[in-house]
Amino acid sequence: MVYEEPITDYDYKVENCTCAFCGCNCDDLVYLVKGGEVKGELKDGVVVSGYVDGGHVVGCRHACRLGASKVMEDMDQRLLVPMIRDEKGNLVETDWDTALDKAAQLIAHAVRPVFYGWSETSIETMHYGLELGELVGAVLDNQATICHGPSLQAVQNAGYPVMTLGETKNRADMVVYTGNNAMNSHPRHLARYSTFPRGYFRKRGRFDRTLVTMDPRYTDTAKMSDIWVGFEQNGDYEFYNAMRAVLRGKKLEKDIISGIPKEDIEDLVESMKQAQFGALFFGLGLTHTLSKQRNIDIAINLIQDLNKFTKWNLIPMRGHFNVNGFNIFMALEQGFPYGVDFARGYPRYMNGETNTIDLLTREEPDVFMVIAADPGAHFPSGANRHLANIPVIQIDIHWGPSTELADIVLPGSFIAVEAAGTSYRMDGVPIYMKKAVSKPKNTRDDEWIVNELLKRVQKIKGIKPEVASK
Amino acid sequence: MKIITFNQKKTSTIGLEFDELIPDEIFQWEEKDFQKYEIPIGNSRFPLKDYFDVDVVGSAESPSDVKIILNGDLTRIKYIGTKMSTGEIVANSSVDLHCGSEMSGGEITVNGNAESYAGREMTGGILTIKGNTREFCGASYIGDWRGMSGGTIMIHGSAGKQLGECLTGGEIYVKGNCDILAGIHMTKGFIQIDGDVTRWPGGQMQGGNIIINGKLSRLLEGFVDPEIITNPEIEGKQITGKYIKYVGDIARNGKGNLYLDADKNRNFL
Amino acid sequence: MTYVDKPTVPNVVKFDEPTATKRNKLEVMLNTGSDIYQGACKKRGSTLKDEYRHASGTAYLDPKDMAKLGVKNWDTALVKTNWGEVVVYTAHSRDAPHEGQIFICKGPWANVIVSPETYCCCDPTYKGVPASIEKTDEDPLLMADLMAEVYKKYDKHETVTANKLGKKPDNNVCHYRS
Amino acid sequence: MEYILKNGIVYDPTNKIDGEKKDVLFKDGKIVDSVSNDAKVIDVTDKLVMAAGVDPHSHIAGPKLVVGRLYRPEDSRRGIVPKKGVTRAETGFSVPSCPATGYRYSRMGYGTVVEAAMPPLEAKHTHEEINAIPNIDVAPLPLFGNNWFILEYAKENKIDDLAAFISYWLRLVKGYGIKLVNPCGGEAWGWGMNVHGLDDPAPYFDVTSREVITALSKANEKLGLPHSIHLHPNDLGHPGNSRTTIESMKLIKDIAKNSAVRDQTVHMTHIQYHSYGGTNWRDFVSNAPDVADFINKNDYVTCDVGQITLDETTTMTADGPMEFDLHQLNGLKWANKDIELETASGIVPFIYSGRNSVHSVQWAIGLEMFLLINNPWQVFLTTDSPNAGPFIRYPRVISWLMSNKRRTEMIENREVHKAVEKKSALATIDREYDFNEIATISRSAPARAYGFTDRGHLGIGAKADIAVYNIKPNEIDPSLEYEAIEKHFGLAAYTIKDGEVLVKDGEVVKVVPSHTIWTNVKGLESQENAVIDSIMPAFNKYYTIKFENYKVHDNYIPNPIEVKVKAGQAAK
Repeated sequence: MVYEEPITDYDYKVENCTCAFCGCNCDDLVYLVKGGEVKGELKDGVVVSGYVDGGHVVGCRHACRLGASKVMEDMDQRLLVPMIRDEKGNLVETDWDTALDKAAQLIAHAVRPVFYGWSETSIETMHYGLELGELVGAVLDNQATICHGPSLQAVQNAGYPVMTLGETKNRADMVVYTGNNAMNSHPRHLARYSTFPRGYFRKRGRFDRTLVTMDPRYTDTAKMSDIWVGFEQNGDYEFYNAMRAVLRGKKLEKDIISGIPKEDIEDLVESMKQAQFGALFFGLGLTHTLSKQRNIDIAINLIQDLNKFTKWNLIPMRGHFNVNGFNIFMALEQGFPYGVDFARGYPRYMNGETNTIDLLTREEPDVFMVIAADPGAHFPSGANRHLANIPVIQIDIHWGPSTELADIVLPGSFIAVEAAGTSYRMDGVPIYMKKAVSKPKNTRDDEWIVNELLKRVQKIKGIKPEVASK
Repeated sequence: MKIITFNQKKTSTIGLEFDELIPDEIFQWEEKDFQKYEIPIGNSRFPLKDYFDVDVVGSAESPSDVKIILNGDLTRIKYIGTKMSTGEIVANSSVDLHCGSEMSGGEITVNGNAESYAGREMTGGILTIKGNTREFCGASYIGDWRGMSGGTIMIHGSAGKQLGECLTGGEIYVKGNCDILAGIHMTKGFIQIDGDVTRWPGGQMQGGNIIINGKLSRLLEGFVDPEIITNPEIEGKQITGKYIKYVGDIARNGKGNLYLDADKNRNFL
Repeated sequence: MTYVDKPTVPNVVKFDEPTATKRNKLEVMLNTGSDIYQGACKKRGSTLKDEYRHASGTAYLDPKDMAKLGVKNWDTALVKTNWGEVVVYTAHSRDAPHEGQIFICKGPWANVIVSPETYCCCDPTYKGVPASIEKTDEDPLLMADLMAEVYKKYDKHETVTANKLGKKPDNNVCHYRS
Repeated sequence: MEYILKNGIVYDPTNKIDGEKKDVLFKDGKIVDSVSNDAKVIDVTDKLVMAAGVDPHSHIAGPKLVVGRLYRPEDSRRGIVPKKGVTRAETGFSVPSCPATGYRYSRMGYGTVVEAAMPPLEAKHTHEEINAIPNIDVAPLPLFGNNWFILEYAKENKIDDLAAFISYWLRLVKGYGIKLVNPCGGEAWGWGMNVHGLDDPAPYFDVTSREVITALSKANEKLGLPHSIHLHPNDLGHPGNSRTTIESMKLIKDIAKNSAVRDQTVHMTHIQYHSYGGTNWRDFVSNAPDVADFINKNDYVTCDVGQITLDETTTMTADGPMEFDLHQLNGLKWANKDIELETASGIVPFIYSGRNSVHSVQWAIGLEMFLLINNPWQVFLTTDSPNAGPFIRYPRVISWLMSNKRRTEMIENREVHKAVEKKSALATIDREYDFNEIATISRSAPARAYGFTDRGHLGIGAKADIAVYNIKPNEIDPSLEYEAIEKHFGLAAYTIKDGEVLVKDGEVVKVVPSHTIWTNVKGLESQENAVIDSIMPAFNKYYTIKFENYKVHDNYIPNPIEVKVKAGQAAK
């Protein structure tokens, strides 16, 4: 790694900013801003309230590689003007009114519209999105549908023994990562919350804790662990089942279960029982393999069993910074976490029927709106191929794979840097993410865009806005 | 007896929801009622007559006198027979999701394949699928620990994953093969699979019986106390053959029984 | 700042590995997921650039598998599954050993070949997809070219490269394959 | 706008109006003594008129609730109502969605609800949910009983610092009063343990529940908050816990009240769960008479009941260890949520069944509490929603209270288990509530206990929060017509909030945003700053969130009702 000089060429600092990358939502970032004019209060070079108008972020302290890369974005690919695809298939720049009107027309006349995304925008934006969805009878879904959806289903089947991350920091003496490579996907998770920090009851930090990684691959997280359990691919369910059986006092019959010698399983269970406070973090390694939601289901049951002996909790390692927020928001507004279908005037939630991937592979949707998400980069081709048949509306900040499939592109703004908003951390702690700098000219806040779409659809449907909005 | 025949005119890629067209609701309907009826498709309703010609023959005093016959490509017809309590439905093609879900009586015959969630939360009646079915056949609604609690599901083909999830009663018969985790979380009831099973039947089961007459590839550690039983009598049914009987899933303190055909599964002995 | 040309990978492939019998084609298990290079590049927004092709369009192999195939770091290979075919780079996996498994970071390249089957649990099968990998001379396409080539939303011409989708299931009621 | 609510039979216990036929006049959201000739007349001749209901203890908003909704889609599905007119779709039975919560309270004629447990760290979340609930005003009570800073203050008996801390924190998280849940038990649950009784210390902190309750009560009176401490004592749901309950109440005996707007110095919540005798579930009996007797003799105590309604419900409380025990008992899916430095919580679905002896006796204990406490100003109507049953069952509870016939019927027809006769005295009590007492336990008394002077009654100047029911008090015999009582209390003829008709004939006709009621203590600024400076090092070290991002920003309370309190001075 090349050594880089610290950044000194900046004018202002904005402190306690929240990182808008992964579910860790680290809220201790310091943005170094150059240029612009402070709209608010400035004290010793630190912006204590308000934001910097016209400035841009030149540096970012405390962030990990991922967080820093997101804040220090690639301006070459930033979407700055609304665009509409012409007959030749080229995206042509246009004005906001034309783009919004066309999008509103598509949404208002759709029979099976799907609004997908939401995980990288604020709760405030979702309010308008939900209202729009309820108005037109759309399906609202977020990225949970391709990442932690099975976890939520398992939660619905088995329960949800969770904690906030500070509990791990202050109490945990055993930390288990399973099916997750935190060092790559949540780089500060170990450092800030789980393993390294010095907590109230764990004054020596890392030395007071045992770190276990369960993953078929010897990942970067596994390399840092005290114990690596490399069970076989797709063998998760059998492995946890054996652990539960051992916990109930059963002697294992087979010598090797899911690639792990039975003595090792027995030792592991014993040490998990002996821990004072255990924390299990699970990731997509469990949700994407053969028995999907049942892997989590049985892992949750294992944690519940362990609570008879000592204290164990778990947290799903949510990927996007507000993916949990959407689930919480939908649950509090309409009772179901994701994949909610409003087609019949009331919410329906049925896995395999009202989820984006299933809808796309069944070729049902006739209008697809993507907001703050990238199906082009994350959906399997079997689902994306239907996006080639239907109009796609994209609200995003960068030109990405989805832009290649989009017919209308609406440039949004960057929550937690250029716009403020609420997000929910992976453990459900709400954070108000503040605005640090102004957004590029001619882009709009996501909140404004979705509200504007709502107003225009209301107009097409002949509904007075004040009647419709509650 | 009243026979209502739906002959398809046009298909739709967006699913048609048939939950309102069950014998309980339409036993007094005449052809003109079907002419007027609008069927939910996506977020709207469209005239049923655009999609189906409906013939009504005979008359019915009660829903139990009704027989509904569906002809055409039904692969986008959802919720056939949902919540029906009596009468008969015959679907002469493969059907979409939720066929016979929450039904409490009557009879459904699918002369083709059925998509997922067939017979979900059934409490009674008979659902016969002549072809294959997919996931969550005879399962519970997501989150509920009470799944199918009565009735019979007869699958002549194969079944997908998580057959009879959270089963709390009733009987499921599969003539073909079955994918992973059949009878997961089941507490009562009866599952018989005549074909082969891939992995882990009976995961976390607490009660009930699973009989596998084919070959099983992998069994969970939670199944213990194997013993050989010949011609067992299970839930009043006399089964012929030699079986290995397991008790499980002890990982969840379960007391269910899993019977494996002893000849085809020698490797487990 | 966080720009890299390509991810840092070890380079210890031993072609004289005694167990490595040279093969033209390997049957492997495909896993996808994220790593830090892919994450950083994607979220920075540099998806049109060469960096993304290297960060995301790379199959990470066990060195033994690389020896069997006879590929070096940043050679190219064609990965085929039931759902499509795509050309990617090959590189030495940082998580080795995992013989018989390949890892491709999530992104447009991996998407072509993963399975959309959700088994009614909303999540497609991103991991544990049976695949084959063979050496090729073609270069992986940049993101925009790949999207145009594979999905043909605006240009319906026939495929000219090796990247293509598999046959669409003729009926969307996917019948259980026993 | 001016209105005359004409010829109703008015019950307003606060103003000693007991079933008088009179008009209620209101203008611009307030009750007035005269209106002009332009006033709109709403004819409610001979119908029952009361102030809108005040629910003193309900779980309707917050992280626990959302976990409940998120992990019980089968419950959400039970209560689905499609969107209609001005209302959005409703979901949920025991854990309804936020809009449904507002509509359903409105339909029952309620206007104010106290959200009984708000973890300060996730207060923003609670406020977001309050904003999503329409039509009712909500006062959230932050959880303080297991907060590390408070445990330290209580141990060292630093009441002044504690008072300054509470005052600052109430402003920080926009809370209304002090809620304690299983003091020290929540902290012990951090290690998978619990405390038993008042003198079992929390591990490591070495402080007992006795010290915490006393310290917080002293701080509460020192500040002169409008509500007393709101205590969920230790040992909830354990056979034989009535001793702990009575001991807990005794602790407060000598602490002088410092507020004119309320009568009590301690509010004991869901007392039904705390009035158990016996030593295990087999010899479990009702000890309601002892607890009721103590309350009858000590007027500094109020309580709400937490009446079991014999439904399938979702139990949720900040009492984490108790919920784990419950999960061990019924084996259903267990959710738990530990909040760093502050509290714990747990959730388990539960099926209360009349066929079960324990559940039936619990049902009887609740009713005994209602019937054995003589002064209706000391006992309030709750089901600890959704713990003992969802709040939509209040009308049913009212019908039980008003009809001895119905209660006897339930016991004799075996709608409840025969154990009720053996293990409780319910069958021998024939007291029946009248409308005045119902109005007291469901509006006037809770409003008084919370120091709400502007609601819970129909005096001049009060908010025009009014409920009208299709019941003719002078004609109906509630003892016989209990079904009609249940039906009509569930669907108000009119619910008027701030002078606007929100419900007409049981249908929601107007949707308005809710208000958040919070307490702002003035006059301790310098002490507060000193306390904050002293705790800041620990805060930065042990919380995972920055202090700047901890507070509830003003945009989370768009419609505040700020109750200003001058520290140390009794409010008028």
